[in-house]
Amino acid sequence: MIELNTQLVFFLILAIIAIACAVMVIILKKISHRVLSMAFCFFAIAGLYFLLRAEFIGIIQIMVYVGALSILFIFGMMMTDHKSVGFGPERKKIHKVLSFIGVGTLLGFMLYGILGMNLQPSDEQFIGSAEAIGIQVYGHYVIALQAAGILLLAALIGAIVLARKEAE
Amino acid sequence: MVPVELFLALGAILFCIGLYGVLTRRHLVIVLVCIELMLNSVNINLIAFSSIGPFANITGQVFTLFVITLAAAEAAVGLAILIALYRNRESIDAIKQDLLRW
Amino acid sequence: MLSAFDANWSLMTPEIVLLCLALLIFTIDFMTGIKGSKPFLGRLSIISLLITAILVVLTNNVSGNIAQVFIVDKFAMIFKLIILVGVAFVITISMHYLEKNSDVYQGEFYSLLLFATLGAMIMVSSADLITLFVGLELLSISSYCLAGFKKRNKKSTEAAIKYVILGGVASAFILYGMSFLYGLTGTTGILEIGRDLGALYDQYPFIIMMSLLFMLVGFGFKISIVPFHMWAPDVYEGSPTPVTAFLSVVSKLAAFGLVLRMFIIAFGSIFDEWSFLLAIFAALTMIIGNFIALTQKNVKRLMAYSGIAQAGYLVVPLATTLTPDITMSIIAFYGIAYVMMTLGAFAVITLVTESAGKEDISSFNGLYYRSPFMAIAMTVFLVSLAGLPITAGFFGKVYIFIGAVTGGMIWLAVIMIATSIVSFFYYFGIIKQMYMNEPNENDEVLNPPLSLSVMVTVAVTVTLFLGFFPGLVTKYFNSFHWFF
Amino acid sequence: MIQNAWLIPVFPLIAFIILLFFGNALKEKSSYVGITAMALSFILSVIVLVERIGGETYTFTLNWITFGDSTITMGYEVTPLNAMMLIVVTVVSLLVHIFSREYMHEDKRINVFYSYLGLFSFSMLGLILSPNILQLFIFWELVGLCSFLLVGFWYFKPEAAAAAKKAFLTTRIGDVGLLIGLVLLFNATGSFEYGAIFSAVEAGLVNDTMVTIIAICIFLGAVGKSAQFPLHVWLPDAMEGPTPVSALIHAATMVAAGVYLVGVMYPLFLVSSTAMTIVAYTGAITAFFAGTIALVNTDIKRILAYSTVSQLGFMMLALGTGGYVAGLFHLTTHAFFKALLFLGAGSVIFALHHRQDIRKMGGLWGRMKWTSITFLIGALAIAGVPPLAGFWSKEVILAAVWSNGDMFLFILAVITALMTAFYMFRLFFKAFTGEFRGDHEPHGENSKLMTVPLAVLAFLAIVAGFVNTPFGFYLEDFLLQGLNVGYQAHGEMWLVGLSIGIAVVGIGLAYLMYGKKVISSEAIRSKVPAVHKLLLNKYYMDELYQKVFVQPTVAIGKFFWEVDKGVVDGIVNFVGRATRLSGRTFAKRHDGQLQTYGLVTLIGGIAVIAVAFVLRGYFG
Amino acid sequence: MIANILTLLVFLPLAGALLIFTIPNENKNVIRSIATATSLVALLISLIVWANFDRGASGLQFAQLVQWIDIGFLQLNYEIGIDGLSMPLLVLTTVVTALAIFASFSIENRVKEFYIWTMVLLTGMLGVFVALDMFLFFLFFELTLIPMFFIIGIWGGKEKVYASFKFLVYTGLGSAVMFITFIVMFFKGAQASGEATFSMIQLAEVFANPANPEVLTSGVRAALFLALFVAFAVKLPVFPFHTWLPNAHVEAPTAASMILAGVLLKMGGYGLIRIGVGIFPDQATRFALLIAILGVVNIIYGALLALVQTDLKRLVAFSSISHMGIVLVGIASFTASGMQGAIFQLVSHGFISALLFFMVGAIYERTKTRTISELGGLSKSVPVLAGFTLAAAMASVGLPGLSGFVSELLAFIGVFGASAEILPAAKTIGVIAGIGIILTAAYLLWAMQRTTFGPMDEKYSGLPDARPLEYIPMIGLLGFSILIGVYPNILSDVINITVLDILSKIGG
Repeated sequence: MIELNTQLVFFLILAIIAIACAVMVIILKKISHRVLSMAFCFFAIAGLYFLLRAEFIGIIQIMVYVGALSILFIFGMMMTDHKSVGFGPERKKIHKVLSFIGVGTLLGFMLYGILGMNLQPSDEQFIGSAEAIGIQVYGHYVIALQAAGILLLAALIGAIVLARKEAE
Repeated sequence: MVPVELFLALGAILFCIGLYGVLTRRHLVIVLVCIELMLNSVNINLIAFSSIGPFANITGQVFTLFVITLAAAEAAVGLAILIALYRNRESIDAIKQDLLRW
Repeated sequence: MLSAFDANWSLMTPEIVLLCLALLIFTIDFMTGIKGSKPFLGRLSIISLLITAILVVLTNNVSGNIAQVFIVDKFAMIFKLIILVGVAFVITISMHYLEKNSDVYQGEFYSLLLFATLGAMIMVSSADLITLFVGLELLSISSYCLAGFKKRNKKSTEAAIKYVILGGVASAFILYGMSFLYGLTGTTGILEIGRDLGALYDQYPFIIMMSLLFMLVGFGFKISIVPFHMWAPDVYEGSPTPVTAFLSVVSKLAAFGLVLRMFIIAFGSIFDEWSFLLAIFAALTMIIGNFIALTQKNVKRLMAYSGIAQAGYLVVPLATTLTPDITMSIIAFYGIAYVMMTLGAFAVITLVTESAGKEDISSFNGLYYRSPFMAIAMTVFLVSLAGLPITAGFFGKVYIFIGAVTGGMIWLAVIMIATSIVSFFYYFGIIKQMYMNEPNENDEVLNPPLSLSVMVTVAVTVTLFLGFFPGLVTKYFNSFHWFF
Repeated sequence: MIQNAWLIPVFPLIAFIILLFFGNALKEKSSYVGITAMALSFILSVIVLVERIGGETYTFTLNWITFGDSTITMGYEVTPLNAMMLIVVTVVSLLVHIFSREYMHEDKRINVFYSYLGLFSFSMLGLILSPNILQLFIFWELVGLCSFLLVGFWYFKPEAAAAAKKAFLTTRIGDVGLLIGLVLLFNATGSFEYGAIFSAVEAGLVNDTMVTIIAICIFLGAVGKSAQFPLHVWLPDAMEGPTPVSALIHAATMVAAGVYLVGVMYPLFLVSSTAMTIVAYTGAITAFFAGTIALVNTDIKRILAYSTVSQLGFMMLALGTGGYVAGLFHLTTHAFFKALLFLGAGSVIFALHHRQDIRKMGGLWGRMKWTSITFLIGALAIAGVPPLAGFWSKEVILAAVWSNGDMFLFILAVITALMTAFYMFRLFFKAFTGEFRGDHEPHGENSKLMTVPLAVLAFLAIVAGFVNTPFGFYLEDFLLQGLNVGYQAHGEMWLVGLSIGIAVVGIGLAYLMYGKKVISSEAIRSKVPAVHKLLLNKYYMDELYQKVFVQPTVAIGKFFWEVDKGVVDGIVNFVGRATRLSGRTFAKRHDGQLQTYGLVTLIGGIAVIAVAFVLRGYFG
Repeated sequence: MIANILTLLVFLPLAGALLIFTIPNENKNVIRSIATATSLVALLISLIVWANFDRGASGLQFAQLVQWIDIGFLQLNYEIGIDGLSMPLLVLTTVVTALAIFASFSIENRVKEFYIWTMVLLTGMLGVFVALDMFLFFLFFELTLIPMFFIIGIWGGKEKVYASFKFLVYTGLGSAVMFITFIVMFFKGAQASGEATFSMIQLAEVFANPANPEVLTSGVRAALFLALFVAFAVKLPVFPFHTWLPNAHVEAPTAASMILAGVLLKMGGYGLIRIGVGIFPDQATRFALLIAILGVVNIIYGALLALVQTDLKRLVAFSSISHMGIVLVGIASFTASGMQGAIFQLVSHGFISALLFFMVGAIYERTKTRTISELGGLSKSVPVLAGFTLAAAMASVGLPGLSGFVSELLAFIGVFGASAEILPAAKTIGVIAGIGIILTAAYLLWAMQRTTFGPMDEKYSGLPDARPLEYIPMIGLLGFSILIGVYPNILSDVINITVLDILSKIGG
């Protein structure tokens, strides 16, 4: 039996917020509300990171997801006409049902696995510092870092080329 | 301490919600959002393991950093493609993108 | 933890050189205006790739690693060579393609291709989940962009959006699987994971299998095996033809290299648990890929299904009980054959479809009259793809087949041969169009550019040479100790 | 000279080859080539016979094929029997060659005709010279081929084409029996050589059942070739060929080969009494049966054809009842007088512009003197009027049948002999006496080229019998040299009387009905219309075969053809179509919706994993 | 020179093809002459081989062994050689091909390609008959597939595409089965002996070794043999795997039909004897009854179908099926004569069917029809052609003096002399086969009655008769048929020792 303590309470609140916001992302009608609930969801997740004492990542999460990505999506939303969605023929019901069953099965499968894992509960919590992350990133994972840099460059080039509006 | 399984379960649930969104939402921006959701569930896993997993260490957080980078890049590219698509088709409805088939 | 600071960084020379050259090309592109025909960039790219390839060969005696993150071994070397040569071919095809399609940004096109190549090289060389993943994403993101590079074209953008969304989901699956792998081992190093996994499996069988399966879904997507292949035909059809070639050959083989390293090194100790699964996927892939290809009229789409089927053949050795070295010899041989025959075919396809302005199979009508050389070359490629002697494809299949029989998977081998026979229908369908139909009314004699002719010649020569003397290559491969 | 006996068949072969290559240039001159070759053969045959009578003999062999430890040889040998046969064949052939010169001169393809004749003569002579039964079979088939070619000589007539096919096919049935017989024989005795076979059989190396089976199989060959019941149907139809051909092949030589075959294999038959009985009964039934049909037929050549069938049956009867010499003797004499009759008929037909219906003839006696006289001699000979050849040979046959003791056979033989005399003279009276009933006046007697052969044959028909009379059994002594074929019956006086009586009664009856017309044939006919109709339609044998064998076979063939297209190939095509169809079904899942793709991927993945897990037992 | 003569022979046509490749399309006559010359030189070489062949010696001659591919567990050798079994077929191949090339001069479009493919085909066929390494055998076997596909597909008749694909895929499937079997044999052989080899000779020893029963159980061997049988049955073809043949034969151009019927089918029979019986003598005898029954079914079924055909060429195609049944019956008897009969039949049918197809082609070229009911009276319009057609039909019927008779005779002697343990009901089978002979006569003669005989259709008057060039294949093929028919010893002394070798393994 899991002992109810402060951490758990926080966890539960944040988890419920995250799940609720995630669900709202897919069920809300207005597109702007959806993006907003996404931001809240990410925010809740950032809270979880703090709970796990991964503060650096938590901050990054807020900066990148809640900050940058949400704005990006809102830009994306605004640059395309949101009215252009929702007209015309709806997808067959069977699609949704099958998706639900499929995803449900998958979830059951995953939860069955996760909850049946029986991990030894670790008493001590590992607390990573930004310095440790920095040493790792610039040391052991320096190749990945460089590659990520190129990745961003490539994404940049690609995004510019694709999104650029040329004179006809 | 909260057991790591709960974090993992949360990750699994978010992952599946994201997946369901990808599979059923017509608005392609939302589809991209859902992908971000799926990637976030990965991050939850990684952080949870990194913090209170059986072999807790810093690597998980490093991994998360890269995942976030990737997610950002992918979102950017995705949106760029979306915009190009919109210019071509006047629509970002997932259902209408069916020129290529059979 | 091993330090990366005092590692032998010379091991990365080819990658570093390629990166520099790629950036150089990108810079040159900046300095020569936004648009317009820039064939010199193509040539420069090819030269860069060849320089890199030479560097790869020159460093072939060195094997080692950088902090167990980046590994240089025979496996990496061969796959890098395949990738580099493949990309060089793709760029040759692109040069012709871009000449006909001036609306594509050329400098960016080549740069992205080179970045993707770099990603592929990192992928096949990395021994760490993070590096591996970043490499994969570098390749993928470049590919997403490339698929939509003909941005005025509705099909191209549609292909790109499908690719980016499904690809993103696939990445999420891979990452999700990886997260468990990391969580249970506490490390991202493949070698370490491989060391610990056997014991871990006894402890957490279900969760290990789950993470494996999640990764399999993602990797299966990248190498387009059934039932994770659904995106491939659409994306291949919509993308610019050179990109299709890139995706179906380089991208696929690089991903395959990744899969191999993951499954043989990381999951090697639980081989019995996944081999059967892979065998089923392989069987499905061969059957469905070949069956659907029968019904295709669009040549690029047909090649997509053909590529799916070929991926199925490639999975067969992985699913059979062989020593890693033999598995690798088999796959590497087929990989080389695959590069040659598929890219050769794509070169001809590009030439023909760009001339006809449509991608229907009927654009091949009477190719023999219009360009006998291209028709004959295409015949060689198709015959090789169909797996008939005396071509590289034939011997590659024989090799796979013998491996499967030796590994006790006769049923899989039989499916492989049977579906190859089915593939006769569509491969020879194209041959029929070339030889037995009259040319369409408006078709003229084709004048392939020199570069393309040279490339096709090389591909034909290698295809036939490997068919005649496979021993020269296989002997060499057999002397390898593939993995670090 | 006997060592060079191989030249006898080779001359006509050379003629054949010359005509094959230069025939078109030679045209009518072709006949000279053929006649010369045959003349040479004839001369050589006479020499060989003389030397053989003088006791010389010669055998030559050559390895033909080797398999395992067995070697089959080919070659030639001269025995009393084949020395005699050589004469018969070369004489008739030579005369037919000469006769045809005139008979066929209007035909543009006379060169082809002569080349075929050459090939036939070669084959027939080769058959006779064969030292083993396999070689005999080879030539046996070749004469069949020649028969086919010559019956179908006027291929543009549909009847001729059909008749040629029928002749070949029907004999082929017998030939397959023969082939099986000799294969069995080979497997039983290890050789095809006559001597080796007989010594093995006599030594009891082959069990009795096997001997009987072999003998029956071999006899089957003879049945086909000699047109015995029930394979006789081809011979009357074979009359579609030119008349000289009928005389040569379908009267004198080839059809007698069956009899010759039984004669050659006689020691084997003697071992099996069952086989002998079958031979005897087949012969008797055939003789009777064909005789009855000949009673009512109206086509001059077909009457002769049925007569031939009947006479061949007679020979078989003789052989089957132990009359070895009798059968072969009749073979010889029959060859001469039947050739004579056929050539005579040919002469008539030629004169009547190729009309063959005896109801449209009559009164030819005055118009064609030589033909008429020689035909009468032939008729008398076949009717068995002494001292003509037919009398002597028929008399020994009756003796053999009588001594065999089976009354049924004897009665059949007597009735047949009676019928023979009757129908031959029915033919004679109808065609040669009375008023001319045709619409085209005959152009009178034919040239010497045609009448001289008739005369020669008439002479032979008269004298040939003297080689074996109760006053001197020269032939018997000659043929039985070194052979052990049992006791040969000779006629007693009452038998001689009986056979003279039969001839007289038969001829008399015919005279009364068709010469004097005292008895009305119409009246008899109207009394038993069913019988008449039955006979006129040849017992409906053709129709029966058509219904029982030909049509069902074709029907089965058609059925299998449908099965082949529908089922056997249908499955193949179905597999192809099903593959394509399933491909299309799979392809339909690619409906362009990226979310469908995701769903298919998800569901497919789950399904495959589930299946694999179940198969591998992860869930249990 | 003599040592490498087989290699020279096999690859000479390939060289010819390369030479033709360099000639411009327009020089049709040059191309034709090169093709003709190449095929004639090949013929000459094969005759030299024939002349130098030691008839008295058992075992392989002109053998050559070069290591080709060697990678640990996989060793492929270029191992060739001939014995009494392959020698006649080698000559058959060169003869029929050379004559088919003479028959193909009427082809006017895409001459160059045609001869290139023909030359490649020739290499493939020759290779099949000399290969002693199963892998090499398979390579050559497959090498015949593509040229024939092109030849049917480009120069064929109305339904050429269907026919070419059917040929390709159907016989491709056959080869696939063969290939699978070869690999499994290779693998099992390696398991049993520890030595990985594709060599037919070595494998035969491995499989015959009684010390290997654990790996090579009777069941395994039976399965392998049956799989081989199916593989070769497709090519031979054996009912019910025959349906590709009528399509392919009917649509193929004359020369290709000649080669197809004359040589290609023989590869099936050859493979069955060489590999099926050669490596699995025990299994071959075990399934003798099955083989014999299939043989008889082939004979009767083919003949019945031929009987009702309306297309002359298809009739000839079905006659091929019928005749191939004799090969099976001969093999199934497992006697020296039966086996020799089978080989004789392979050779003999090679000449005869090629001739028949040539005749049908020549008639079609003139009358533009192959429908039997539309022909008739050809003896009048084209007497020489009609004569040769008749001769060919007679040869096919099995008339003595022509080669068909010898093979039938030998097969009959074999089947009637077969040991009851190996082939029960041998006599029944023999008698049914005998009925097949009658049926053969029936359909061929009926066909002749309706085509060459009968009244001539006016529209066929004035058709040109045989051209001088056409005499070459006609006389050549008929000549060989007569030669073998009249003096079979010319073949039997070559074949006999090899046949005895094969039979000695059976121990019967």
